[in-house]
Amino acid sequence: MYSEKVMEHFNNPRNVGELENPSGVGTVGNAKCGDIMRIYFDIDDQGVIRDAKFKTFGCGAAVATSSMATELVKGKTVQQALSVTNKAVMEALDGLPPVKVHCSLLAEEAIHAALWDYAQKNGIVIEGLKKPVEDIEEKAQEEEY
Amino acid sequence: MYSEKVMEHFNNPRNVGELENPSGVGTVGNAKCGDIMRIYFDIDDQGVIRDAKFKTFGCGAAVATSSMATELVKGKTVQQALSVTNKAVMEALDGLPPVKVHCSLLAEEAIHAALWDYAQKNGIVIEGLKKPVEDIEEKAQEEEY
Amino acid sequence: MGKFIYLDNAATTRVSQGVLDEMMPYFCGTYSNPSAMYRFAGESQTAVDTARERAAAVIGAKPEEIYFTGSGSESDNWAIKAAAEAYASKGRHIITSKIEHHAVLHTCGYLQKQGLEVTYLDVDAAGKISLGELKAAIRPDTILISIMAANNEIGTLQPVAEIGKIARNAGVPFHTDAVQAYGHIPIDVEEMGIDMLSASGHKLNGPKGAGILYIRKGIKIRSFIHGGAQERGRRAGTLNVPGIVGFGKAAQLAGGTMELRAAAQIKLRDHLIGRVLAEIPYSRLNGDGADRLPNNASFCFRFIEGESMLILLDQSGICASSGSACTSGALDPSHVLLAIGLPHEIAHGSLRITLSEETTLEEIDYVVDELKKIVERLRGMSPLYEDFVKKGNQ
Amino acid sequence: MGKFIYLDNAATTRVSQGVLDEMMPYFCGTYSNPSAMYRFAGESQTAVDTARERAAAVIGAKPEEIYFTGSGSESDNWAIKAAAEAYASKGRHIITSKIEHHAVLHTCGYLQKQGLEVTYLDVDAAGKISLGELKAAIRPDTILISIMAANNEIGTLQPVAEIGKIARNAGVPFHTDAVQAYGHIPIDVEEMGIDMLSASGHKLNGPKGAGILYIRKGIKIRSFIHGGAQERGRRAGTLNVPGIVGFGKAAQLAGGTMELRAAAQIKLRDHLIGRVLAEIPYSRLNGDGADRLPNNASFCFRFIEGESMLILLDQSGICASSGSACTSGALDPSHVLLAIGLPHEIAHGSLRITLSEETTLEEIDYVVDELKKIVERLRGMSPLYEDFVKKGNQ
Ligand SMILES: Cc1ncc(COP(=O)(O)O)c(C=O)c1O
Ligand SMILES: Cc1ncc(COP(=O)(O)O)c(C=O)c1O
Repeated sequence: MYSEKVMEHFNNPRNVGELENPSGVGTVGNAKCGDIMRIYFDIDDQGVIRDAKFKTFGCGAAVATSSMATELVKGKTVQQALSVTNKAVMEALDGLPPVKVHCSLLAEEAIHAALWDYAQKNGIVIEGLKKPVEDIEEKAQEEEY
Repeated sequence: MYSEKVMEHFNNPRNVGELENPSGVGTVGNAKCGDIMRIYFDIDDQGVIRDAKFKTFGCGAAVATSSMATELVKGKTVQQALSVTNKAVMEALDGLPPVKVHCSLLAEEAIHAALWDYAQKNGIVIEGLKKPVEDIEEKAQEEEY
Repeated sequence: MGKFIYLDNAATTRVSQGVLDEMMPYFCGTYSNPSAMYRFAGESQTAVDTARERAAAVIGAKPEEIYFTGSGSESDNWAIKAAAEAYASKGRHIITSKIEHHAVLHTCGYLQKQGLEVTYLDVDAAGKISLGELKAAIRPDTILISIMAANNEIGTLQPVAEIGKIARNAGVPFHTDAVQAYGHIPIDVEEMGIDMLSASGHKLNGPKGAGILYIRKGIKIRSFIHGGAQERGRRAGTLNVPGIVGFGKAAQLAGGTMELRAAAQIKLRDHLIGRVLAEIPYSRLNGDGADRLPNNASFCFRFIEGESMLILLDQSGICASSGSACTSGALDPSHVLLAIGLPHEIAHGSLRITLSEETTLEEIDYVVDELKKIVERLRGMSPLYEDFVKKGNQ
Repeated sequence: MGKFIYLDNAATTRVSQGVLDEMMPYFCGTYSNPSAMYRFAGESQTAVDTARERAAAVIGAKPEEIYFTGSGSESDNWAIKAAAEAYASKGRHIITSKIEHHAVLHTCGYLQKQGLEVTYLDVDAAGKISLGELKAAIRPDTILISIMAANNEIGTLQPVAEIGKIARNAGVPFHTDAVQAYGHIPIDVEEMGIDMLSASGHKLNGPKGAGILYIRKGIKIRSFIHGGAQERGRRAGTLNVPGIVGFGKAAQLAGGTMELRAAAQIKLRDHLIGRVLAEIPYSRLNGDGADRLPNNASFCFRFIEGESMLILLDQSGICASSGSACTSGALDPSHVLLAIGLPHEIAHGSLRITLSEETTLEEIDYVVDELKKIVERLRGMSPLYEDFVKKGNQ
C-alpha cells in the first residue's frame, strides 16, 4: 500500500523528538481523526531553520510525512519553508495512497503552525502565513452507494 | 434422481405398443404439460385383462409408470385393476421424485380412461369408476419466494 | 460405460488446468484477506489486481470498472435492482426481452411486484429482438434496457452494438447479460455502448462462484450486498481471492484463444447441425443459423420429450441438456422456445448440445449416430407419433 | 524475514489441507452442474447433499434448512432484507445492536432509507446487549431481531439462547450473524431458538466465497438473488460445488474438534492477555473477560495508533489487525470500540490478535516481546504520551 520511501521514513523516521526551548512549536490534528502532529523549530537570527523535530500520533503515512516534512524544511529560511507544501511532501515520498493524502496536509499545517508560533513569539509577520486551523477535519467524502 | 427400478422400467419398458382391436383404450395428459399416456386393454369375457399395451410421450417417470401400470393390471380383473392406484405404481417403482408424482397420477388416470372406454363400448357400469378427466393439469404449485 | 462425452458446456464447464494452477496458491498459501495492512495481504491484493486487469481486458473495460461478484445471477440481480433504485427519481420502466435468463426475468418480475413497469420485447422465430420495437418501447421514464448478448438455450446473438447505440441516443443505461458471450465472442463495451455487463467464471473454464459486473464509470448504481468497503464500497464481502484469480486467468485464456476456438467450434457445430437436420426427420434447429454462439446447437425433435432423450443419451455416455439446466425439473417447457413461437409439444422435445474446446469430430459423429437411434426408439413409443403416422404424415 | 506468524484469523483463515483435498475433485473432475439430468450431475448433487448435512449438523439444523450463499455478507443481507419484505404487512421495525458487523449495520441503514425503523441496542462496557432493553424495544410492529452471536472485533459472546427465548415469546423471528461463532463455539438452533443464522466458510479454514444462511422451516422469507430454481427456488445461481463441498468439510472438521480446539486456544489466549496487561502499561482488554471467542484477544494501547503498530508488527513477521479488516483504511475508529464507551483516541490504538488452531505458545510469547518494544517505540514519538508524561501521569 505504501511506497518504499514512505516505509523507509516510517521505519527510520528522521528528527523524532522534542526541542528544549523551541523558537516555535505547532500541534495540529486531533485524536478523533487518529492523527496528531507536533513540530518543533529552532530558528536562528537569520530566520533559518537550524533544527526541526517532531512527534506524531498516527498512521504510517502520518509518521512518514512528519519525518519528510521536517527534513525538507531544515536549513531553509522561514520564507522558503512556507513553500514546502503537502504536494512537495508527497512527491518527496513517491506518493501516498488516496486515503492518506490528508496526512500530508497535516504535515503542511504543522509547519505553518510552528511558524505561526515563532512569529507570534517574536512579534513578526511572515508574509503569506495565515493563522492555522488546529483541527483538520476530513470532509465527509461519502459517496452514495 | 430416479430409483433403479424406475431406470430399469425406463430402459426396458414392458408392454410398449398398440393393440389391434382393443377392448378399451384411453389417452390422458396433454402435450402442453409434456406427458401423454395411452393405454390399450384386451379384456376377456370374464372381465380379466389379458393384455395391456401403452404408448407414452413424456419423461423418464412417465415411461416407467406406464410400464409398471400395465404390468400391474395384466391378469387382473377390471375391478381389481381399479385398485391399482398411483400410490401402488409408485411403490412398485420404489418411489418417484416429488416433481414426478404427477406421472403416477397420469398412469392411474390412463387405466381408468381405458376401462371407461371398455365400459362404454360394452354398455356396462364398472362400480367405482368415474368418467376420467382427460386433462390432468398440474395445480399451480407456486410457493411465494 | 466407457464413453464420456460432455456436451453441456452452456450449463457449466470444466475448470481448465491452467486456471486451477493459477488458483492453487491462494487456498493454503497466500490465503490472506487482501484488505489487511500487512505485506502478506499485499500479495493477495496484487493477485486480485491482476485478475481485474485480465477480466477488464476481454471486454475493453478499465480495471476499476470491474466488480467481482459471486455468480452471474448475482451480477444480473445487482445490475437491475440497483439501477431501479438509483434511477427511481427518473422513472420506473425497464425494457428487457422475453428470452432472458431467469436471473433477469425473475428479477424483473420481482420489481414488477414492487410497482415497476417492465416491457418484455418479443423475439422473432430466430430469437432476435426487433430494434424498431426496442426504439418504440423507450419512454421518458425508461431507466434501463437489459438485453442479453447471447441466449443460453438457443445460442442466438442479439445486435448488441445497435442496442447500445439506441440506448445511448435515448440516454438510457444499457445492461447486457453476457454470461454466455463473455470470452466466447468479441465484446467491446466502448464500441458497443454497454453500460453494465454480467459474466460468470464457470461458463469459460473458470471456477463456479465467481462472477463479474462491469459498471461503466459514471453509471449511478447502488450496492446490492451491503457491508464492508470491499470493491470500492460497492460489493461487500471478503474477496474470494482464489475464485477471482481463477476468473481472471480463465478470462485471459478465453480471450486469447477466442478466435481460433470459435472457428474450430463453428466447424464442428455446423457439421453437427448439418447431419442432424439431414438424417433425423422432423427435426429443427432452434435459433439463428449464423448469428449464434460458436459452441451452441439447439434442436427440437417432434413427437418425443426432452428428458427421455437426455436419459438415453446419458446411457450412451453423452451429457447434454434440454432447455436450460436451471429449469429442468420444471413442467413447463422452456420460455425461450415458446417465445420463438414453438407450440408446447414441440418445445418439449428440445435438446441442447454445447461444445467445449476439447470436443472432437469423432465425438460429434458418435453423438449423431446415437441420437438417431434414440429418437427412433422414443418415437416408437410415442402416441403422438402413432397418431401422426396414422393420419398419413400431414 | 524468517518469521511468519499469522494472527488475523478473524479476518480470514487458511484453507486446511483436509478441506482442499475434499474440494479438489470438483474443479476439473466432477465439475458438472448438479441440477442436470445425467448421472455425472448426480455425483455433484451427492457431494452437495453431504455438505449440506455436514453444515447442518454443526448447529443442530435439518439439512433442508441450510441454503448455500456466496459469503457471510450475502447471508446477512438476505436474511434482513428478505425478512423485511416478507413481514412487511406485519410491520416495519427491526431490532439490532450497535456492534454488529457492517454487513448487518449497513443493510439496516439501507432499509432505514426505505422507510423501515431500526432500533440499535446499546452494549455495556464488555460489549453485551441488555436483555431488558431488548424486551423493552420489542413493539407490535417488530418483524426481526438480528443480534450477532459473537463480535468480530472484541470477541464478546451475546446471550443467544436468552435472546432466542425473548424473540420466541414475542413471536418475532430471530436472526443471528454467527460468522465468527459457527464452528467455534457450540450453537444449537433448536435449543437457542434461532430462526436464521449466517456463517461464512473462510472463517473456519474453509474456502472464501462460500457461506450459508440457515432458515428455520416455516420462516417466511423471499429470495434475495432471483433466477434459477437452485436451493429450492430460494437462491439462484449455479451451485459453487467446490466451495460448498469445502464449506461442508470445514464445518465437519471444525465441529468435530471444537471442544479441544477451544480449550487449547483459551489457554493461549489467556496467557497472551495476562502477559500484555501485566507487562505493557496503559493497555486494556476489550470485550468480556470470560464470555469471549476462544481465539480472540482485543487490546487498546493508549497514546499510540493502530496502523503504526500493525506495520511494525508486520516487520516482526506478525500479521494482526486493528479494528476489523474491512474497515481499515477508514479514518473513523471502529464503531464497536466506540459503542463500548472508549474515547476516540483510545479506540484508535486498538489491536486484534486472533489465533488459529496452529498457534503456539512460543509464537504468543514472541508476539508479546515484540509488542512491548513496538508500543514503547511508538509512545516515544507520540505527542499524546509526551503531554501525558509532562502532566505527571494523571
Ligand atoms: C461478524 C461478521 N459478519 C459478517 C462478516 C462478513 O463475512 P464475509 O466476509 O464472508 O462476507 C464477517 C467477516 O468479515 C464477520 O466477522
Ligand atoms: C445467460 C445466463 N445468464 C445468467 C446465468 C446465471 O449464471 P450463474 O449460474 O453463474 O449464476 C446463466 C447460467 O446459468 C446464463 O446462461
